[in-house]
Amino acid sequence: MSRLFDFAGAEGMGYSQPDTLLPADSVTLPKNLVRKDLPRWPRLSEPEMVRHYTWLSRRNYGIDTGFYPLGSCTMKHNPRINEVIAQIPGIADIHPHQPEHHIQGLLSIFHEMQHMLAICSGMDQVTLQPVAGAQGEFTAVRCVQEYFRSRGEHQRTKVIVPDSAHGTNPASAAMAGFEIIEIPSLEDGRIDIEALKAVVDDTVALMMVTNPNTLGLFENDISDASDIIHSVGGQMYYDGANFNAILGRTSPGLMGFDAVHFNLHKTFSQPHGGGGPGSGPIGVKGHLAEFLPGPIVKKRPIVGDEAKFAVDEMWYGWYQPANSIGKVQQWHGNSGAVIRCWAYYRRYGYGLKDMSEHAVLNANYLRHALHREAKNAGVEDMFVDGANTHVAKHEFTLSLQPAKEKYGISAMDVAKGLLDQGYMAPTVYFPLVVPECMMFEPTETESRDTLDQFAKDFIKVLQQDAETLHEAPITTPVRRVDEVYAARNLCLRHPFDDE
Amino acid sequence: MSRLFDFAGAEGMGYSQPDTLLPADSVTLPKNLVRKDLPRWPRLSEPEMVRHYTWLSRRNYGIDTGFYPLGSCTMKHNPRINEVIAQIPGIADIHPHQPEHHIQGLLSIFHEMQHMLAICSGMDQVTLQPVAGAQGEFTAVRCVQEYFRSRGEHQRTKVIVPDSAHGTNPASAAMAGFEIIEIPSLEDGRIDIEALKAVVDDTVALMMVTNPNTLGLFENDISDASDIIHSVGGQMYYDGANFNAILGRTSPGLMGFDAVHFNLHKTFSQPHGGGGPGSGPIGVKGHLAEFLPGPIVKKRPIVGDEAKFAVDEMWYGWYQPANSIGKVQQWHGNSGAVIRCWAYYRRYGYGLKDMSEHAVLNANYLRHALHREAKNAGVEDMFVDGANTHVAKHEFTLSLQPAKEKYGISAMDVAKGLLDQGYMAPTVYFPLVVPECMMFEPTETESRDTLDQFAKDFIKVLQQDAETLHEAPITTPVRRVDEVYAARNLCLRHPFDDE
Amino acid sequence: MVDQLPNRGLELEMLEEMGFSSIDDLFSDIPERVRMNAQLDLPPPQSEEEIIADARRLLGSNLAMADVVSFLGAGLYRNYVPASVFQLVTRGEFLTSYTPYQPEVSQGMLQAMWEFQTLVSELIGLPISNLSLYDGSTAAAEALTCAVRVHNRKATQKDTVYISELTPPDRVSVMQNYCQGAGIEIKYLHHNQDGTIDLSSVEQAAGSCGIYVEQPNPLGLLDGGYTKLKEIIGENTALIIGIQPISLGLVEAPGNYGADIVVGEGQPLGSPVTAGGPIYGIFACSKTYLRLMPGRIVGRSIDVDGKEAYCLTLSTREQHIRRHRATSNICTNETLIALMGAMHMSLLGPEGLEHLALRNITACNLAKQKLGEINTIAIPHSSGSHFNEFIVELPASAADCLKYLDGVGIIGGFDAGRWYNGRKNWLLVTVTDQTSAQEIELLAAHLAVWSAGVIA
Amino acid sequence: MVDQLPNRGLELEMLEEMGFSSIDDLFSDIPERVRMNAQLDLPPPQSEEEIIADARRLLGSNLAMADVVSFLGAGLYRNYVPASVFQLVTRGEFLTSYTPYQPEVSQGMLQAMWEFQTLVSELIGLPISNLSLYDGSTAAAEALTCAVRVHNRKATQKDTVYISELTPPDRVSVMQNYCQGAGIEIKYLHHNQDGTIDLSSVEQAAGSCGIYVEQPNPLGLLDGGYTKLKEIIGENTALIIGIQPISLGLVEAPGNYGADIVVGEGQPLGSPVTAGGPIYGIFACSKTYLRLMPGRIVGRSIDVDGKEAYCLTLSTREQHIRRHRATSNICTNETLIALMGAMHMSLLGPEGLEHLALRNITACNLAKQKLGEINTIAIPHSSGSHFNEFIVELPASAADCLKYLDGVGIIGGFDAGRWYNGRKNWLLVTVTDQTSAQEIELLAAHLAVWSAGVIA
Ligand SMILES: Cc1ncc(COP(=O)(O)O)c(C=O)c1O
Ligand SMILES: Cc1ncc(COP(=O)(O)O)c(C=O)c1O
Repeated sequence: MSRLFDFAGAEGMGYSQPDTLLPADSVTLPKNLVRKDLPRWPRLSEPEMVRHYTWLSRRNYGIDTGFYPLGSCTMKHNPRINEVIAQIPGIADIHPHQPEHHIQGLLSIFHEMQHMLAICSGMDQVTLQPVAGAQGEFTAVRCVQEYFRSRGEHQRTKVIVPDSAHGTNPASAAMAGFEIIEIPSLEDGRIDIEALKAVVDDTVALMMVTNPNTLGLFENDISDASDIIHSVGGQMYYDGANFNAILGRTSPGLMGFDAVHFNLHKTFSQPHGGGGPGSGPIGVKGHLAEFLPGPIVKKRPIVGDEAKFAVDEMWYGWYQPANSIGKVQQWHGNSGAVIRCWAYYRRYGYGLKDMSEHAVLNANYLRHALHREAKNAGVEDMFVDGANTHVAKHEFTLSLQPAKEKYGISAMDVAKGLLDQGYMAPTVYFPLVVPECMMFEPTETESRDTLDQFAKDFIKVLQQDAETLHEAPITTPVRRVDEVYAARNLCLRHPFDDE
Repeated sequence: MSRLFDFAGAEGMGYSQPDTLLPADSVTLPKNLVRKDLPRWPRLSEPEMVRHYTWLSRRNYGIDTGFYPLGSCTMKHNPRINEVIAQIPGIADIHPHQPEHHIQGLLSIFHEMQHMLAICSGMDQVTLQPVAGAQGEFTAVRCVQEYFRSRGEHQRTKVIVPDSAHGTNPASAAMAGFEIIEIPSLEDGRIDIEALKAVVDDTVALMMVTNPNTLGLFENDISDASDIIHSVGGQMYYDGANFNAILGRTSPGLMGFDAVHFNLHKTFSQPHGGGGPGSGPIGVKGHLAEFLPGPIVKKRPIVGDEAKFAVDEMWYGWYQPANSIGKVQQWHGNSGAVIRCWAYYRRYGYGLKDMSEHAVLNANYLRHALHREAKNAGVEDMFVDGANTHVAKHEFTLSLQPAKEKYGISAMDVAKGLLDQGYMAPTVYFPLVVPECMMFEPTETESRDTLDQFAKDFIKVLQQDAETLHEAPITTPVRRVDEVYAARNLCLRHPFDDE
Repeated sequence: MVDQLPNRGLELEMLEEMGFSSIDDLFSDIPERVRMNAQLDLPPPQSEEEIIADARRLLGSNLAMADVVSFLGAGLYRNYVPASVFQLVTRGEFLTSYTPYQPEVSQGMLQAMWEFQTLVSELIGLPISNLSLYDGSTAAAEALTCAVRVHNRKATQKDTVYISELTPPDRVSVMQNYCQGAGIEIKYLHHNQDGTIDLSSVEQAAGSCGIYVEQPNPLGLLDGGYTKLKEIIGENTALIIGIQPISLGLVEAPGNYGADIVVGEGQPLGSPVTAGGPIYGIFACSKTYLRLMPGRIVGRSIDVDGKEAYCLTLSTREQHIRRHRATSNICTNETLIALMGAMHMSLLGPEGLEHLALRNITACNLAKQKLGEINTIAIPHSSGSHFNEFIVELPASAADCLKYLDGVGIIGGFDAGRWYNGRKNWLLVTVTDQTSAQEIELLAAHLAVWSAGVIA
Repeated sequence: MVDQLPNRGLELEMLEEMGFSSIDDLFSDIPERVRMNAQLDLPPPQSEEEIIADARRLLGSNLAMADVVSFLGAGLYRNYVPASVFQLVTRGEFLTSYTPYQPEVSQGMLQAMWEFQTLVSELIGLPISNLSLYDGSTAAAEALTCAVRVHNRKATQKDTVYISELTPPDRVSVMQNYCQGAGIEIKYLHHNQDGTIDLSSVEQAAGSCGIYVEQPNPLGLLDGGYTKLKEIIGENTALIIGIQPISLGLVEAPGNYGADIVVGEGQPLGSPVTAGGPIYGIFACSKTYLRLMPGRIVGRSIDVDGKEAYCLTLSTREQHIRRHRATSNICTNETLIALMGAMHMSLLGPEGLEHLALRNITACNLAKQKLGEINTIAIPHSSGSHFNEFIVELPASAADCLKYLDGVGIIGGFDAGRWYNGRKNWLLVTVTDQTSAQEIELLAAHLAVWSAGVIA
């Protein structure tokens, strides 16, 4: 066990620094602001620091270490070129307040990304500012809010969210002050058009939809839903977290949406880094464009001596939308993530469709392989599809309810059993509409061999008896972690000796 | 188990490439040279390749993962800045045939390194060309050979090597065509001056000495040895693999040596990378300087319009020694390693002495701690010092002979037991003069805590019974590997299906 | 070309095994009406080499701060991130992991974040830290809404918070966006002529849910008056302090002078400026706010064998459980950048932080001194102590001055007229540990030349 | 400052515990006579930031090949190493390990090297490969001494090897150094006017221990005559072929036309040029040479449980066992660079290698075509097939031409007059997969201008 606060070397610093420009004793501070005790930080030399974090990393699972079929998270391979590009000083050492003529290259990339996302989504204008999907949602909701305010439609206080939606959807709408109308979904998580009809009226500002939905099914009534909402003057919002399933095959624009966010880090692969950073650009139809947070990038032909700074025939400049809601992040969003995603996009170009096709191919194949292996092993009685469908999109669900009932094996047991087989577990117990749910998203970057092997190993886990599985995992750095203990005995920082 | 040759994806390539500049069918080759079958290489996508090598890496032990007290190898921490510097295009993308005015910066660094090594060793001229310690030895031996030839001393056909010397010493001298005279060492591995006197005459070209010797003891009779060899007109060669012990405290020049190699990768920290690369510059006294391999870097004041290329007031240029033995590597040596070692050196400057002081401090402390813990645990009867001495230098040896005799526990058993404790084992069974030898070199970059903990864990291993230890290791990716099986059933490449 | 798609070339085999005959079959559930039939109107795919060449060309054309002489800061600070940080953070196990929903195989990141919480907690002097928010501005905004959630019941000025009038407008804009939905009104605290907070205006804020001020403040000023704030506003109003973390190597931890919530841009510790993102927002607070605070938190726990283990905790505050009643909508955060922060802090140690703070403040003092010698310009708040930056009052507009300096290869600072009405002659000059004495001399010389020219 | 020395500041405590009172005590065994009393005459220590700044300044002042237009090759070739290679090879477990003496904890590197051996073996068409020598030149030199060890007994020309007269002198120099100690005489094979090997001169080499030729040869020529060599020299003379590994994506594997030993600079696969090192030397051979070959070899074995496992094998050839009777003195080798090679090969796959070879050869053909259109210069061996490079005969010295080209930002190639007596007008122009059509046009245009000027 390597613990950071166990390192208590001599006074000094882990990496040498240059001298100060003036002697330390020349510094005078207001007396009451002089720090009395330095933070009780540990003292490590570089060798110790490197070893500590190497040790920690080896106790962590990532896509690089194995298959990561975590549904709804799109854990695809992160091309290594992206990391190289993001460290070029022309992005890493850029200050957001530098003038336009210093950063024509960067702005041209931003513009290309705005354009590409608009093309893919069928929207008219994109902003790259939101730094995560949830912030994209919030930003779009605020734009819609201001749009209605500008039209005097102050009565629109409601946002409709299907109960199968991701938690950020209602949370984001609520943060903007909307009342959340949760409508129940059909059994397969899809929109219940009748339930929708029952709640719509002119107090509805927005409906938020994820398509394919969280069960991995395409909302085939989506146009009807759009029509219904639009018929009462509401707006349609597309949660783009599942864009990986449909890119190039349909678009939110075609489905009638007015606004959309992209989880750029999912669809276009900014490494998720243990929970972030991400990037959540939004695209909107023309009527919402002037409400977007500024600045966004627009281009125009170069004039005068601009050529000496320009990267092509155009000038890329900041543009402030006229009725902007203002900012949702102080700077220009997660530019470093945008750059990585640009590199990712460039690798596919118009072939982005191949990416989503393979994502869907792999999901369907994995579903097929799991059923196939279950049949071969005679354990097909242990799970059923989470939703009855001919095809899934980029992810799918299974219900382990039969295993639970017949053998006392829960989805959580199976998840922990999979950890012992060297896999990251699929998402469990989400969405709630599927009992004992496991949600699988293999992504396009897994080979058929991996999918076949996983299917076999999944069945191997199912064939273990309940007692064995309750004990799982046994091969991991720690065994089942007591989350209740953690909550009851809150220990949120290192307890120093005097505590 | 991830096996490279199990990856058999569809035809294609793991990373996309640009198109050819002319159509493929425009290429004509002599018919008999057209390759009939492509190599049966595996087919991996980037995700698979990344995962395979990540998996492999996780089955490997490095300094970053733990304490690596491998005697005679100087496994010190490798500052990460070195890797950053070595990837600057001004080294990575330089061709050795580029003209001098393209690479003044690089040449100035080479010059600085030649100068620094000359200062540290007390030699007059240094070449950076040899790419490893062994090649440094060979280069120096060749220089000495040509030196004597130039003086008509053709009778000097012998090289004296103590039997405790590293294997490369006799091997290098033999490669140059010398007869090897091995002289027995004293019990503590030091030179037996009487034995030396008995073999010297005017047929001796060279004596090769490692100081401190392989038992970690300083050769206190070194001046006598030098005098004896010089008295018959021979030359003294210093194997610098143990430079880490004495830098700034003495020098080969002070000890009377005529030539010396540096294991730059050990003393100045080029990561050892599983066995290489390294770098083995040599330094020589003035009378040998004109025999060195060329080119070496010399400087002179700039003239004319050189200022526009120069990095300071001097011009750094290639110089070809007049009687050069020629080249031992086709280019300029392992420049990338030299650059890393330059960065390492800069961090210490005149304080390089601190480095060797801490190396010696740590070695003595570890020796002390091992004895202390043994005493505490009552197992002090299980090992003795490999050599009787008050102080060790940067490494020391223990003999496990008592443990072997009393409990049937061998040095190899203990080594394998240490692997189970999460350590790399010390060097075992070398040098041969110490029965059941274990050779410890902690280096200067280990903390006292690590040394104390290791000492405790070492004793823990000793306290296990012989049967348990014979089974060790049990926690490693594989258990004791059958080296005899490997040699008897040679399998040196993947057996393809038809083999 | 297989490249990123291992199953390229295997599509048909896979489809046939499933009983399909084409990829189209897998998309048969998309109604005709919404199908995209044309190819995406985008350029062709590129190879890795071509992409990297384009990236080098486009990003290489940007003028990086290190390419010139830069005095631009205003919230983000040039720094030096030790080489080991990049090499460790890009280890695949960290880089390519997701939120640690399965703690058994995520102990590395969980422990690292728990250690991060401790490092931040010690730095700012409060017991609780989350494991990052998006940036300093959203952290500040979340602090305001959090303060209202906690204090509104007892507040006499309900749904009201006060912020310093000096707060940069872009940051205020973020706050406004976060607050307006919750129906929170933002009022302003005023500052004295010398840049320090007007304590009488703080008195007005008593009874509100919280006040937000920055230390150093946006003018770079270290304000000794802050130690009186908590007493003035009382227990039922949150004292929220925005900090530059490096300054805390010299400046008292806000937790020690009454701060209830501390937020800030973590960037100077561990992250390059990167055009403003990804960076990470620090959010730390006292126990009072724990159950209503935003963001993920790691707790130390045990596994079934009683072994030390870490996991996410207090998740019931979060959107994935509490949905529209969550304390924040945040899901993806800035963990990886916070990890870089933790690594940087680990290498610094207490003395390293102190020295880094000293480098920053002495460089700033040297700049103040050198620029103070130019009599055609003024330093309006020169009597105070500054960290990182200070205002220079020019004889003409900062915009013009910056244009002139740009022409001689100097990014002269930030035009504070973009922040403050009527202050178009204010130049905010930023100096960090990366600024050299020669660069300061150069700026001074050019400012002297320019301002003399303007006056003449 | 702790930095790299964790025990800085703890020296006295540690010494006291051991019963010493100062560091000097630890060096009391160094006799006075040889003690260094003065401080090293070197500059003061620098911080990481200062070192990196100096490195950027000094190395940044170098003109990297990518900064200009480069046609320089002559044994080392500009290439593109995929980004993943650097990121994986710098993982600490690989980077900071030593020779795998404890196989149980070194399976990663051992397996990777065994896989490397297989990749090389398949590439060159011989069953055995070691896991790298220092570079192509030492690999070639070791091949000569190895051939003598194996064949000398039966040789009629004892202690004699033949090498192509075209072999670059720097490489020959290395060979001479390695051979002279073993008492081996190096004789030369001649080439025809068109650059191909003179088969009658090869006949003279029959009965010697081995012959060494390169494919492509140093003029860039692919020589179809090589398939006859083995028949000419017979079983008791080793056919040693030096290769450019990428060419083998198109060109027959030497093992398939009789090569006994294949050596070469591995650099184009996996390693940047790096001023010529560290790179790695390929050494592969048939079974005949196995027990007398140089360098480390990994074998697949089993552990005590019968599980697949890897370890170093056949170590009795090596210096640490056999001492002065070892097959070579090599100890430290180029494992890490060979690992980069393995990674690059893994990503390429068979088709990727073929495409890469096609990129090289078509670029070379385009250059030959474009330069061939200039009638003031000649391409003496234009009838043959070239890979990577070819000779251009100029109307004046290559040295002058290179100077002119340098002035317009082009590294025009290599002055072959430095290799071959009387060929001062020969320019060796190298084209790789990194060369663009525009760069070729540019070279052609400037060569036309220069040569016209020279003639006029
Ligand atoms: C369906 C869905 N919507 C929204 C989000 C929120 O996106 P982010 O985590 O980037 O804030 C997620 C992410 O997990 C999601 O899966
Ligand atoms: C004492 C000694 N001499 C020489 C050498 C050979 O150096 P290298 O491995 O760099 O060829 C070594 C390396 O292991 C050594 O320990």
